[in-house]
Amino acid sequence: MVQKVHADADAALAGLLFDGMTVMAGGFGLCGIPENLIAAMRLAGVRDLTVVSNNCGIDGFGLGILLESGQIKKMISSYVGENKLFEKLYLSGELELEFNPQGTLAERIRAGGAGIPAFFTKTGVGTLVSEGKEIRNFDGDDYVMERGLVADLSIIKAWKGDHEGNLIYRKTARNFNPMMATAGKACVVEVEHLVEPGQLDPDHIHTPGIYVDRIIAGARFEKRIERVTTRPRDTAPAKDAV
Amino acid sequence: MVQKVHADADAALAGLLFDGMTVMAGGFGLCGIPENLIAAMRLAGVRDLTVVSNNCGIDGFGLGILLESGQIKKMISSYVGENKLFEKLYLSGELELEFNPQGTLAERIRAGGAGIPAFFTKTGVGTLVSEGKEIRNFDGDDYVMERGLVADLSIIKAWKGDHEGNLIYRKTARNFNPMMATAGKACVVEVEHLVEPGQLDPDHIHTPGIYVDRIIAGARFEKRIERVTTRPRDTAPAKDAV
Amino acid sequence: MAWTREDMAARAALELQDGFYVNLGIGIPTLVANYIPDGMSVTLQSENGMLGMGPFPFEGEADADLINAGKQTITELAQSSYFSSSDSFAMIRGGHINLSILGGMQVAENGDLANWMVPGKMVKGMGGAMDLVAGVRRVVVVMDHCEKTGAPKVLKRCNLPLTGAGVVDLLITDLGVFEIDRKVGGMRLTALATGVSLDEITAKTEADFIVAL
Amino acid sequence: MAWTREDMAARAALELQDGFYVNLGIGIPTLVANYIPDGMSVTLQSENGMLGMGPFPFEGEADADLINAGKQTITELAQSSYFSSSDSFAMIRGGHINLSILGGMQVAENGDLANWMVPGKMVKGMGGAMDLVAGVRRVVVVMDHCEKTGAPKVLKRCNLPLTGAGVVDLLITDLGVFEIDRKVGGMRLTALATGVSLDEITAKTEADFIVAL
Repeated sequence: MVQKVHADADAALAGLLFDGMTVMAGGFGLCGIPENLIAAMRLAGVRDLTVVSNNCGIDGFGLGILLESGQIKKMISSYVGENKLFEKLYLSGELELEFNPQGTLAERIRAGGAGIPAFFTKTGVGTLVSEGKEIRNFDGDDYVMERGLVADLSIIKAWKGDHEGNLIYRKTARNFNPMMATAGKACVVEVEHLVEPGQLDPDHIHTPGIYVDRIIAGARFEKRIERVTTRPRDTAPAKDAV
Repeated sequence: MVQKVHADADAALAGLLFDGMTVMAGGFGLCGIPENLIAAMRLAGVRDLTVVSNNCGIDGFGLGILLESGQIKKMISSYVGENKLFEKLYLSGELELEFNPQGTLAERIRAGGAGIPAFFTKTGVGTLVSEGKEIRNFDGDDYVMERGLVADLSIIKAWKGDHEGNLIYRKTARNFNPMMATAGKACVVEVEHLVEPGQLDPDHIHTPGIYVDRIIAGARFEKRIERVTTRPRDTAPAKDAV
Repeated sequence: MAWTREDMAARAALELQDGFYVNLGIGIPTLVANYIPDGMSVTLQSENGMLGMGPFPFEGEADADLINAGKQTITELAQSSYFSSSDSFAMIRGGHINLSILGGMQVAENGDLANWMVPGKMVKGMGGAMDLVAGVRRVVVVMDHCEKTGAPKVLKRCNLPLTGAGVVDLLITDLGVFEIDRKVGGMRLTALATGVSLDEITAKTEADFIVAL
Repeated sequence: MAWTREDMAARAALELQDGFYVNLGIGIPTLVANYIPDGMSVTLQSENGMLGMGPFPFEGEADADLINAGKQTITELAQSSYFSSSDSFAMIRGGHINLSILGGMQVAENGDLANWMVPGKMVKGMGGAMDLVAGVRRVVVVMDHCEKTGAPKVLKRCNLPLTGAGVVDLLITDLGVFEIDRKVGGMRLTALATGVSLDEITAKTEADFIVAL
């Protein structure tokens, strides 16, 4: 029987890492990031990484720790404003950067996993993003052709997962994780709760196990929050919608 | 307050039907079809329909009843083998038919709802399906360009839905329903269980309410089965996987 | 005199309609939520994957798994739903969101919007802004009328890199309100802020516009 | 003598490997499930939106909401999951399924497959077959070696409309087994059915093939 469950993050990544590889890392900001697997990649010391991730963590946490150790060569992201070290490395030329509109990035990853090499979108037409790309008119509107995106490895965070690799995400921690799970040649997942098959309702599974090669129960989840924003207890809730 | 809940199928379709319109109808075979809304379309007598649906029901049930009444001008489907009347109408030239590979049909509908006017797929390259379409090579393989698909109306069947239009499907009755819900200019849904907002777990919702314009609790669900296939009680299950 | 941030948010809130699904950007647009009229049902989308954003949590109840696109902690409502980033932007790109209200650096009379990068400065990225302006049915920009230096921001043509070409339907500044015909191009001044004269707004606007007060 | 349907299914089952995700077509391919070796974990995909197909239900327990791609009632297993048709074919098109075993009308020496239409006859449609042969990593076709009329079905070129061009990796007939190099083209006969001679299979095959028994 093929065993997807591994003892820890190091074991789960063993044999999958090589210098110069492309890695997709789930998460939006610090929400839903595979923090145990990122830490293990830092320890493994793999270098010259191209990392596909919407953001690049913050100084000292998330993907930020791979920036500190100089393991990242290039980022493909939509927003990197939370990270001072990022700015420094970028301005000094030590880090390459490719910006994609967030929805184009999400769709490129979804397309990569779904066997779609290219698609057309209105996003970015007439901007720097579409420069050098094919523009095409469909039914009177211009669209830009964007390519599907795949990676050598995707590292994913889910809330619950079973031994077959079926995954359920929690609230907005879902974000980029489901598409990235489909677009890595290998996919390694860390979950907060590792359960037996049969404990997840088949109608509620967000990522079917076919996409998951290896899975671990994360050793420790810090789950830092970038911007704790609260309201005092006496506020009328109706007028406080964000 | 905008009220999405309607009293019955007739009320839910009122004002949305016109001759010559394009309608997407969810379901795979007879599984997960909007049987109450189909019956109401028959009564409404709207004609010259182009219907996008994976299949066309069976004689006397599902979309088959719109064939009987001569309301369908054209079908866009992947498989219509269950329906003798279909064959008769097609061979006599009374019915137009466009076959799409099932996955291409599903993706065209998903693209239509997602603002993607065209995408490339390997499916159908070198076959009749790709004739007259653009073929393009990406990274050494040929792909055919397929267009996104939208409709004037989509009619959808879900298991549970709340007053906001949030939907949950059950088992393989999900099939084409979620994409079609996104690709109709209007979307009308019938559910087996209509519940109050808050009764569906936000992590389990398959179709967010934004896609649903009108919703009804179906008056009656026959839920016919095309091929009841069973095994006797004394069979060892392990060797009976299908 | 001119409109305050709160005044501008209140003006933007007039664009809301019952049953609308709305995406609000960071800054002044976020304040618009405070001006949703009583009895009007407006559902807020957060492009990181949520419909039905609720208020900020009470102190001590923040949930690391529940943030908005500005990375602030939020709460869920009875009608909330969660989805992936690809599903979220399928919703945006597919034209299912009624209204997007966002900030701007420059708006041109042809509806062009620049709000994501200043050449020579560190670029943080466009995030979801390009998708929102390209996909949402109606786009409202709320921004100061001029730079702090006094330089105009309502221009004949943007000189900053664009977020979207021909995408803005309505521009609300601290000095007034402009409708933009983004198909043919052309701005119409439809309202002046409290205490602002036509002379003042004309002097501070590079773009040509028709007065339709 | 030649192989029976059961023999062919048993031969096809040798293509299974532990941990494989497999899509089985209607007919003989369905029988392959009965030959999964004990202790081997194989997950069956049904393209209408399910991974982990279980056996047929007991009498009286059929569920209208739970059918396979052949529209037969089935059951779920502990590890089952459900998904939409677009997600199902994203899985297929994206190359995530290890093996597809399906029936055929004609197979050519270049790996072309025809199995969905006969001109002049009513066409039922290709269903998911074109997606499966284009997207699944390894495609195995199981079919009778000849028509009932005796006409060959293993051809130099298919004369029926194709389901896929250069898509078949392995062909199992009642007379033997052929490997196909679908990149360069070219068939290799790797096994003869019980009691079938090289002369017989050669006589009944239009395609050129290398003998590699």
